Amino acid sequence: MTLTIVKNATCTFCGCVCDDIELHADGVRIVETKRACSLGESWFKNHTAEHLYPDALIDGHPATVDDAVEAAADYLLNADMPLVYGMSNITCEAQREAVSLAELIGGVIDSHTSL
Amino acid sequence: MLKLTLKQQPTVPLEAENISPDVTAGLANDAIRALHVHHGKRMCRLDEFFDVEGETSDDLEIHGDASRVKLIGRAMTRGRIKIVGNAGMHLGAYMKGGTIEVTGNASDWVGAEMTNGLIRIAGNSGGQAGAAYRGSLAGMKGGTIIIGGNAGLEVGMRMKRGIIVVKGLVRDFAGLQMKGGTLFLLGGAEIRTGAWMFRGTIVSLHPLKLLPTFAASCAYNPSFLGIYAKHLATLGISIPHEAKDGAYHRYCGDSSVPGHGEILIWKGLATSVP
Amino acid sequence: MLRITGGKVYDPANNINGVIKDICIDGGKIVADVDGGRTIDATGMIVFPGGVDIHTHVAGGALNFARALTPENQRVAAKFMHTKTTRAGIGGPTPTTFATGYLYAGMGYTTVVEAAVPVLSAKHTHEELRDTPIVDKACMLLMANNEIMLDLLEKGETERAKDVVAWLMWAAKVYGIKAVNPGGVTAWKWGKDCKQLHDPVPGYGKVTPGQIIGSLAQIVDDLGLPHPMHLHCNNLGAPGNVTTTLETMKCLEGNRAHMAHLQFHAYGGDDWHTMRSEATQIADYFNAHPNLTCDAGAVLFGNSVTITADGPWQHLLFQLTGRKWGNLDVENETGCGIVPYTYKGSNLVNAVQWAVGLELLLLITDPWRIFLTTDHPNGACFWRYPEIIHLLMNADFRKERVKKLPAKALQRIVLAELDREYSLYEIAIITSAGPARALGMKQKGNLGVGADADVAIFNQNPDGEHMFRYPRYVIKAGEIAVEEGDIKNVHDGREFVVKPVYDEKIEDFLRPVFQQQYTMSFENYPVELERVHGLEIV
Amino acid sequence: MIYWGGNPAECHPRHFTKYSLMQKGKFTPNGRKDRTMVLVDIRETPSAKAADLFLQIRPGKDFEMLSALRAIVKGQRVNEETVAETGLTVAQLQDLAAQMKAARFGIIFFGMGLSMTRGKHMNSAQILMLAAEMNAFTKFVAMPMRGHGNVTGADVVMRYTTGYPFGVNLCRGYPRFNPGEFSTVDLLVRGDNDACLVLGADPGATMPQPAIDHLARIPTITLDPKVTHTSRLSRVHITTAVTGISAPGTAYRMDEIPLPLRPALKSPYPTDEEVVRRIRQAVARRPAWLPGRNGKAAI
Repeated sequence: MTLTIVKNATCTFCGCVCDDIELHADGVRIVETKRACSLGESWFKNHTAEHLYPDALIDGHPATVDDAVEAAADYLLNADMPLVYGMSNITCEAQREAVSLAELIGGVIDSHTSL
Repeated sequence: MLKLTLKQQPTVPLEAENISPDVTAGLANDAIRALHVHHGKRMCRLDEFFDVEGETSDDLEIHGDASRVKLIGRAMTRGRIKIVGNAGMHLGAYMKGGTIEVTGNASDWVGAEMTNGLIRIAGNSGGQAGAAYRGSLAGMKGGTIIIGGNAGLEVGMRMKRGIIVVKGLVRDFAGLQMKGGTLFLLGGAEIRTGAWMFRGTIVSLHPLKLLPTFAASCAYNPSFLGIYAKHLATLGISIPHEAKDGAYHRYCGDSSVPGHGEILIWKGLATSVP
Repeated sequence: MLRITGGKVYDPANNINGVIKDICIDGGKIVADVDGGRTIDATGMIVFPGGVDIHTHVAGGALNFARALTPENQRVAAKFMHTKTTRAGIGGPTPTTFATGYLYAGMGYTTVVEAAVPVLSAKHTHEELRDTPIVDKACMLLMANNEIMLDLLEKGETERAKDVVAWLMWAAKVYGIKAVNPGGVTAWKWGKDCKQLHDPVPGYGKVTPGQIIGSLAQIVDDLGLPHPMHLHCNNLGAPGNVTTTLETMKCLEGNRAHMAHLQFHAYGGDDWHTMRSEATQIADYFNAHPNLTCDAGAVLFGNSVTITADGPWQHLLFQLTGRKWGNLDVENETGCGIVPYTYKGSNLVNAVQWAVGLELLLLITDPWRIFLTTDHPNGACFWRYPEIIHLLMNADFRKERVKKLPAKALQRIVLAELDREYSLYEIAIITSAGPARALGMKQKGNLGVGADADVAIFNQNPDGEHMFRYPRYVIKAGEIAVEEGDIKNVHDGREFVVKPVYDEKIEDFLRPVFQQQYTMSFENYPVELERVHGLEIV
Repeated sequence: MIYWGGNPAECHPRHFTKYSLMQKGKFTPNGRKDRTMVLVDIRETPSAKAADLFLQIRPGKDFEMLSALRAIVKGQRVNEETVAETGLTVAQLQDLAAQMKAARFGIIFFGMGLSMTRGKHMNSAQILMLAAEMNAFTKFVAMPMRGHGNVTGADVVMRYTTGYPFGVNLCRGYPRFNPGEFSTVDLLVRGDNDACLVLGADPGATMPQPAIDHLARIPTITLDPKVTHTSRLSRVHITTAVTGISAPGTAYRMDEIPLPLRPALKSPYPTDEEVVRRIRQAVARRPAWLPGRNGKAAI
C-alpha cells in the first residue's frame, strides 16, 4: 500500500506547536513521524482513522450525530446559565464557532487558561 | 422600611443591582415588584424571587439566604440595606454612600472600588473586599468595611483610601499593591501581606510572616492610631493604642516595587521579631 | 436598486461641491440612473462618499495583546448587545472586531487600512479582519526592520531586496508597505534605538535609517504599488524630533511617501519641559514638496492605549507613566510595545500634542495631502473623529478650547492665531476623497459612475460633531448598513490585496535564509489565499 | 535564559533544540556556547542537566524569591533571614541579578510550576514585572510556557471576539470578565451553571471532585475524539476528528504565531468545528434568546 506523506505538518500536543514534522500515513494510521519528539510521536501514533467509538451517545446510548446535535441545542438554549469550556485541543476555527454559540445561548465561555 | 423576603432560591446566580435604595425609594411596591433582576441569562421580575412588603423608603431589609444574589446595593449613594442572612458577590460594589449591614456571611468583592459609605459584615467575607477590579488602577477610595469573621484573598487590593477592618483571619495578599488607606487585621493574616504596597498602612494585632522585601524600621507608639481608635470605637472596635500597651513594630516596604508602605505589628502578641 | 434624491452632494474627486443631485446605485456600484427600487429622500441632508481611514490599528497581534492588557478600559467602554443581526462586542480604545465594524460604519466610514502587519502574524490579522464586518479593509506590511531586508541593504543588493519585498507582500497578502522607526525596532532587540538618521543601525556595519528609508521608498515606487511607502519616522514623540522629520523628508526627495501620524513628529525643544510645537516648520516644508502626503495623528484628551511597532519608544513611555507595559518582539521582522495612556488637558506636553495635530491640519494648505486620523488608538479612538471635525470647522469653538489649556502651553503653540475653518467640501476631502486617492483606490472616496456604492448621508447641522457622529444613513456596497444609528444590514466587507510582480527564483534565495533564521517552516509562512475573506486582488 | 518552574526537557522536548537554547543565531553563532541558562525549580528535573546554573528553591516560595530578586535588581534592601527561607541566599540572588544585567538579551520562560502554585497569577505578574524592570538595564523579555496544544489560540480568539482572554460571561448580551467569578472551576464548585458544553477537554478526570459532581448533576455535552471520563458523566457525547491529525484548521504557538494544520488522516467523524457549527445552527432554528435591554454595566 502506498503511504501518504505529509510534510511540514504541525503537532498540537504541547504549546510549542512545531510545524516541521513529516508524517507517513497508510490511510488508517500514522506509521512514521520525522522530527517529532517522543511526546509528539506518541500523540501522532495514538490516533487512528478507525471507527473505534460510537458517533454519538445520548444518556450513554449510541445515537446519531443529528439527534445528539439537536439534544445539545435544547439543553444549551434552555439553560439559564450554560457554560462552554475547554477549547485548548480544538482548532481556532472551532473556537470561533464556540464563541458565536456561547453568544447565541447567552452563556459563559472559558478555556484552560483560567485553571 | 421596605422588606424583601427571598421566597425562592435562584438555581443560577441572580444579578440584582436594582436592589438599592437609589432605585427603590419613591417607587410604589408594585413598581418595585416589576423591577428587573437577571437570573443567569433571563431577565425576570423581582417578585419572581422576592416577596415585597412594607413602605417604600431609603431603608431596605432583605431576609433569607441571598448568597446567590449578586450586586446588591451596587453604586448606592444613600440609605440603608440590612441583609438578615447571607449576601452574594459584589455587595456594595462602587458604593458612594449609605450603609449596608449583613448578619451572616458575604461573598467576594464586597465594597469593591467603593468611594464612601459603610459596609458591615457580621460573619465571614470572601476575597477582594474593597479591592480594585481586574486591571483597574485603584480599589476603594473611601468609606469603611468591617468584617466580623474571616476574609479571603487580596483584601484591600490596590485600595487608595478608606478603612478595612477584619476581625478574623485573612488569607494571602492582604493589602496587595496598596496605594493608601488603612487595613486593620485584628486576627492576623496568612502570607504575602502587603505585597507590592506603595503606600498606606497595614495594622496587625497578630505576628505576621512578612516578605523579604519588608525591612524592620523601629518599634514605637504611633500617635495617629489614637485618632483611628477613637473613630473605630464609634463602630464598636477597639485597638491597643494607649501609652502602656500601644507599642508596635514598624516595617516598611515593599522594596521590590519599591514602595513606602508600612506594616505595624502589635508588640503585645509579637514575642519575637518576625 | 437605490436612488438618493434631494441631498446636497459633496464629491470632491469629481469637483462636486454641495450640488443637489441624485445618486443612483445598482449592483453595489454607483450608476448613472436607475429605474425603480427604493428612493431615499435626502432633502436637507448632505451626501458624502463613505469615509476612508488611511491609518488605524484595528486588527492584529499587537492590538489583541492590548485587549488582554486593559480589561479596565473594556469594563467602562460602550457595550454592543447581541441582537438578531449583530454580534456582541465592546467599544473603547481597543474595540472587539465586530464592534470595530459597527463603530466605523456607524460613523459613515466604509474603508479602513490596518497600518501595521508583520508577515509572521499576518494570518492572525486576516482572521481578525474577517470578523470585522461591513467595512472594506486593507493592510500595510511592516518592512523597515526585517532582518533579511536589512542584510540585503547592508550588502547593497537592492535588486534582490525588491524581489524579497514583493514576495513578502504577496506572502502576507497586504496592500502596501509600512516603515516604522527604520532600524530602531531592530536596535531595540539590543535594548537600543536609532536616534540619528545617518548612524549605522546597531548590529550592522553600514546600513543607516536614512538608507533604509530611501531604498524602501525607491523599491515601493519601482514596484509601482498603488500607495507610496507609509512611513512612521524615527524619534516618534520625542521633543526636538522636528530635525529628524525634516531630514527624513529630505531623504525622500525624488520618491513618493506617506508620512504617518505627522503630529507625533513635529516637536521642538530639548526635553519635556521645553517641548513646543514645530508644526509651522513642518508645514512649510511639506507645502513645498508635493511628493508627500500625510495623516494628522491628532490627539484628543482622554483615555487611550498606545500601540506601536516602535518598541524603544514604548519602553520610554512605560518608564514615564509607570503604568502597564506589554512588549512583543516578532522574530526577525519587527517588534511592538503597548502602554495604556491618558492624555490630560492640564498636562503641558499633552496640551502641545493636542494643538500640534490641529495646527498641521490647518497649516498644511492642500487638503488632498493631509488626512484625518488619530493613529487610533494612539492619539485618540477613531470613533472620536467627529470631535476633531468640529474643531476644524469652527474657529470660535476651537479658540474657546485653546483658552482652557495651561497658560504655559499657549507660548509653545500657534493654534490660537489660526483662523482657518474647514468647509464641508474640505472635510469630504480629508475624510474620504483624499485618503482614497493617496491609497490609489479609484473605486473609493468618490460618487462618480462606476465607483463602489459607499455613501454616508448626514442631517445638515451647524454642530459638526453632532452631524458627523450620527449619520442618517450609511450605505455600503449599495446596501443600507446603518439607518438612524441602527445597524440594519451586516455583511462582510472585502479585503484589498496587491500582487506585485517578482522573480519566482527569489524563493530559492529565501528558503535557506529562512530555514536558518526562522522557527517556522518556510512552507507554512505565507498566508493561504482562502484565509483572506472577501479577497480582491488589485 | 532563565527557565522558571518548568521542565522543558520532559514537557516541551524540542524547546531547547528548536527554539531556545541550542539554535545557532545570527548573533549567537556558537549556539549553546553563546548562551547562559539558569533553571529555577523546586527539584532537580532532567532540565537541570542542560543548565549552567540550577537554583533549587523551596516549594511555594517563588513569590518571595521573586520579590527579593526584584528588590535586589533595583539595589533595594532585603531581609536576609526571610530570603534564606526560600532555600537560597542573598548572595546567590545578587549573583543572579548581576548575570541578568550582564546579558545582551535576556529571556525568562516560566512554567506551570510557577503559575499553578500558591499565588498563581500573582506569581506570573511578579515575573512579568521583573522582566519589564530589567529593561532599565538591558533587553529582557518573559514568556509563559503554555501547556496544551492550542490554549493560546483560545485566548487569541476570545480576545478579538469578546475583548477578554478567558472566563467571559455573555449572559447579559455583552461580554463581561471577572476571573474567579466566571472561571470554570469556581463556577462549577459553586454550582452556578445549569448546563455545560465541554470541547476537547476532560474536566471529569482533572477537576476537583465538587466540580465533577456538579457536571454530573447538570446536562453536560462533550465533544471529544475519545469517550472520556467526562463523556461518561455527560448526557450527550459526540465523537469528533482529532485536531491536526484528522481535522484541519489553525493552531497558535505559545508566542501567538498562527500555524496551519496539515492532517494526515481522514477521520470517520466530523470535526469539532463542524459539530459546533451544527449545534449553533440548531440553536438558531429555535426561538431566539435575546438579552434584556436593561440598564448599565453591572460590573
